[in-house]
Amino acid sequence: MPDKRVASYDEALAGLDDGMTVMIGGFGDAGVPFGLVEAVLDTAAHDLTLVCNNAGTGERGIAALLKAGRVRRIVCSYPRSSGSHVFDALYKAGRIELELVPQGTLVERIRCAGAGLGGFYSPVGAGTDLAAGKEVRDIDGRAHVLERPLGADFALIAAARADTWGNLVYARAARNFGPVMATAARVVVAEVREIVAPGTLDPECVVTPGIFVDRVVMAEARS
Amino acid sequence: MPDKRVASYDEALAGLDDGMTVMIGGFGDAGVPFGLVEAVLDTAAHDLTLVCNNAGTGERGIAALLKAGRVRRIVCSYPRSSGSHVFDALYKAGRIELELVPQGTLVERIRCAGAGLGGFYSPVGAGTDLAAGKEVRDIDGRAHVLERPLGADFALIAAARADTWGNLVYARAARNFGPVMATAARVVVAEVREIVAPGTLDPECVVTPGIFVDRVVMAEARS
Amino acid sequence: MNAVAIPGRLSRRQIAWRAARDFPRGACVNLGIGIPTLAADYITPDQDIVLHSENGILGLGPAPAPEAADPNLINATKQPITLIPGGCFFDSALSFAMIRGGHIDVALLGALEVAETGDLANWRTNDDRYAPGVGGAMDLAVGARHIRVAMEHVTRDGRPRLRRRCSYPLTAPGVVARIYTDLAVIEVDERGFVAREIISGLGLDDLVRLSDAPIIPADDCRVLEVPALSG
Amino acid sequence: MNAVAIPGRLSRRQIAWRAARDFPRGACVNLGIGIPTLAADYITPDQDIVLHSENGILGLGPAPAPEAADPNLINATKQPITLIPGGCFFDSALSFAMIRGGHIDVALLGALEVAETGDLANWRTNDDRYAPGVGGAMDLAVGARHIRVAMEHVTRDGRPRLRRRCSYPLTAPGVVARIYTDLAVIEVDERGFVAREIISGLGLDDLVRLSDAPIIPADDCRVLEVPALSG
Repeated sequence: MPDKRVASYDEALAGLDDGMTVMIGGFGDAGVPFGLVEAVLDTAAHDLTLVCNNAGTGERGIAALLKAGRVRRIVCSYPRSSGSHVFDALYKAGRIELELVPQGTLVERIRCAGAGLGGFYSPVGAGTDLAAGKEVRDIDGRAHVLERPLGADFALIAAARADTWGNLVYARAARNFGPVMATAARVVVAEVREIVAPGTLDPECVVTPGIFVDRVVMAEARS
Repeated sequence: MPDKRVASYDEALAGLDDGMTVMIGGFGDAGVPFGLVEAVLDTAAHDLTLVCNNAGTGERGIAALLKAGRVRRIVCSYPRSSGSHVFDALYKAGRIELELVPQGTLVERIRCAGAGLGGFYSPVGAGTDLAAGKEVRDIDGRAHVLERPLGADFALIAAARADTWGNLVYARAARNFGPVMATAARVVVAEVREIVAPGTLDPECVVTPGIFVDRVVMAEARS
Repeated sequence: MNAVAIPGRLSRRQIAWRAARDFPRGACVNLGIGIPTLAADYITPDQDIVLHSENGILGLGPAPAPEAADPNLINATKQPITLIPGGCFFDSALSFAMIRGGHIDVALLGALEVAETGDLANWRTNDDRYAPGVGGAMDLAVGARHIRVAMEHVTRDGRPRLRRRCSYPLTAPGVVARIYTDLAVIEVDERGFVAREIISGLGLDDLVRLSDAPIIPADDCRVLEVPALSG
Repeated sequence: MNAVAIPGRLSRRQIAWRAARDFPRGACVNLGIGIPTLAADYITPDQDIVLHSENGILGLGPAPAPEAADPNLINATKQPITLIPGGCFFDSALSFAMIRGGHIDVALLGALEVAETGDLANWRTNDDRYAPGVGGAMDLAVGARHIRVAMEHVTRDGRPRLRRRCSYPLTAPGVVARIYTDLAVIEVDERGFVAREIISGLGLDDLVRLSDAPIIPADDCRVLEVPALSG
């Protein structure tokens, strides 16, 4: 397996371009690769579609991308939180598109893309506004909604440790969307706090096998 | 979380009855809970449907159940191996029904049941005999087969260690179907080599959370 | 009749306490945002409950001391929590497989409205100025084995939350089995709303007046009793 | 022309050696049962290959000494193997997500027949006396990015395996991109079979006679050369 390390956020985001779809890991702040996300500001990429559970709080991370006008559309389950004023203002002004997806359906659609499947039937959302425009089918007497795979050009995720092959382990509940997003993007970039040699991580405890990861970058304080 | 330990195979299989569907973990011999499987012989259960990757070799494990005439039907991906003479003879004699499923589709159908989904579209099998009788649908220019969830009454799996809550870790490639089958049966029984106190297993490395497991039994040599 | 003026109505913590009493022994429980989260404080050790959080945790423990808070260890409300021995972490796909797959015994959820058919509305109002957010609400409402709601009986301006039909968009149709309010414990079955417990001093007719649907009394309807609770 | 009688035809190990030469640097490769499994022995360290096994392993290493064999560490052929540093284990669902999701760069598979359209038949004959078995064959054939086949050019009784249409049930239609046989290396593209390398002493016309479909030569068609190999 090739060495996946890159020396800078610059290299980590090489190829990121206008109009691309970018997955960003995290639930609340836990698992958001803040350094990588804010480094998107140093690229020229505009008109991005973000796929992430939340829409950022304060002025950091996802909120910083929104504030800088880099994002045209966001696919998420829970955009509003205390502190999501950047998103809230853009939404009110009609300056951002929102595709709202139930959280479990969001992660399952990402998995569906990563697992090479064409779609799945879920009972979640049947009989609600979020099934509008979707195929609904009765399966064993219960209404199910046809959900489609959701892939991306880039996935930006945070992990606790990587080896040079890109095998990853996570920190507690910061795991959340990371392992699934890692399966579903053309270019998967992991921001980590420590990089070790292959064979250091316990093979029974690797959560994301390196085969899914394209680039590993050390987290650094943003200047 | 309640204590999941049971003292004997007898208790571990309580409730197993005629006509039930039983998942059995393992790929080849790795991950087959031999003690539990052979303890099925001590119950009165007949006309079982087995869901497992292989159909047993020699006279042990799954082959022992087949030989004893307990199995009416088997859902698996690869029944024939060197040493699968018990299955081979029953099949030739028309005394066992076989539903052949591609291995990835088999495990995905089990996951589908465990994850509460109604079905999924897979490109695997499209244009082959194994798609016969199934809905085929063009998705983004590619033929996909509609696959249905596959659940069971019992799942019998093998793990390396459990805690008393039923959290499980596995041994190397013996993991295979175990974690997925554990999500998809009404009664999940794990045969293990060691049982430890809650908090002993690293919470980052638990593979099967105890919520999926109903009974934990120590592996014992069969007399 | 203004809700605020009702003597003897339960505090939010008392509602949570009452809901916690009904968690079956050994159950796996998911607590929604709001009053439900408070129920964690009233689970007793003999109940043997394990708490699930949809961000990938089984075995939530109490809040840590502020200086011990780990930003990577938060519940679904994004508050710092701890992990009990025997708890574990997993990714969001497995977490929602647990939810949809019927592996969560009880989801105690907040609500805006519940209809007599068990319809649940808890994810948005009809006010389109604000972006909606759904989170894991629909997954829980559809997937958990028993759906219970903890909420105040009427809104701050006296509008009933128990209704013939929900006026807000549905989270899921026909899923709520039991409701804990500041006034009563109410079952939802094929007959509609059935009052099982009502606070002392309040009659069934009062309860009905504070609702937008019929409520019938259970055969063994009794007084809803809770201890005084601080906080 | 009897296949066995062809002078200079490759051994099974030589077919495997030739296939291994073409694995792209840094690729993740899955090896099917039979000749493909032998290719593991001919991967060189500079190729930086990682081997995947569908029973839940990335990073397969060479076979252990017999006394060191672990029954829980086997490849898809159920032979004992080792794990290289950096390898890891996972469950079957994730393993097949890797396969179907296009995360495996090359699958080198055995075959009964390959058609000029790229159709692959490798899971059963038309003999209904024996139970069929499919294993991961269909998943690999559909999911891996590049599907290559390693097989003998004709059967033991001289029946061509390269065909206009497969006579056996398909594993997947239109997936095979390259074929390594004991006689030639053949690409499959929109033109059909294209010979890129043929063993010394064998002409294109000979190759065509041993096949059930047209084969055209590549512009740069050359001699298929392999070293002597033991085993």
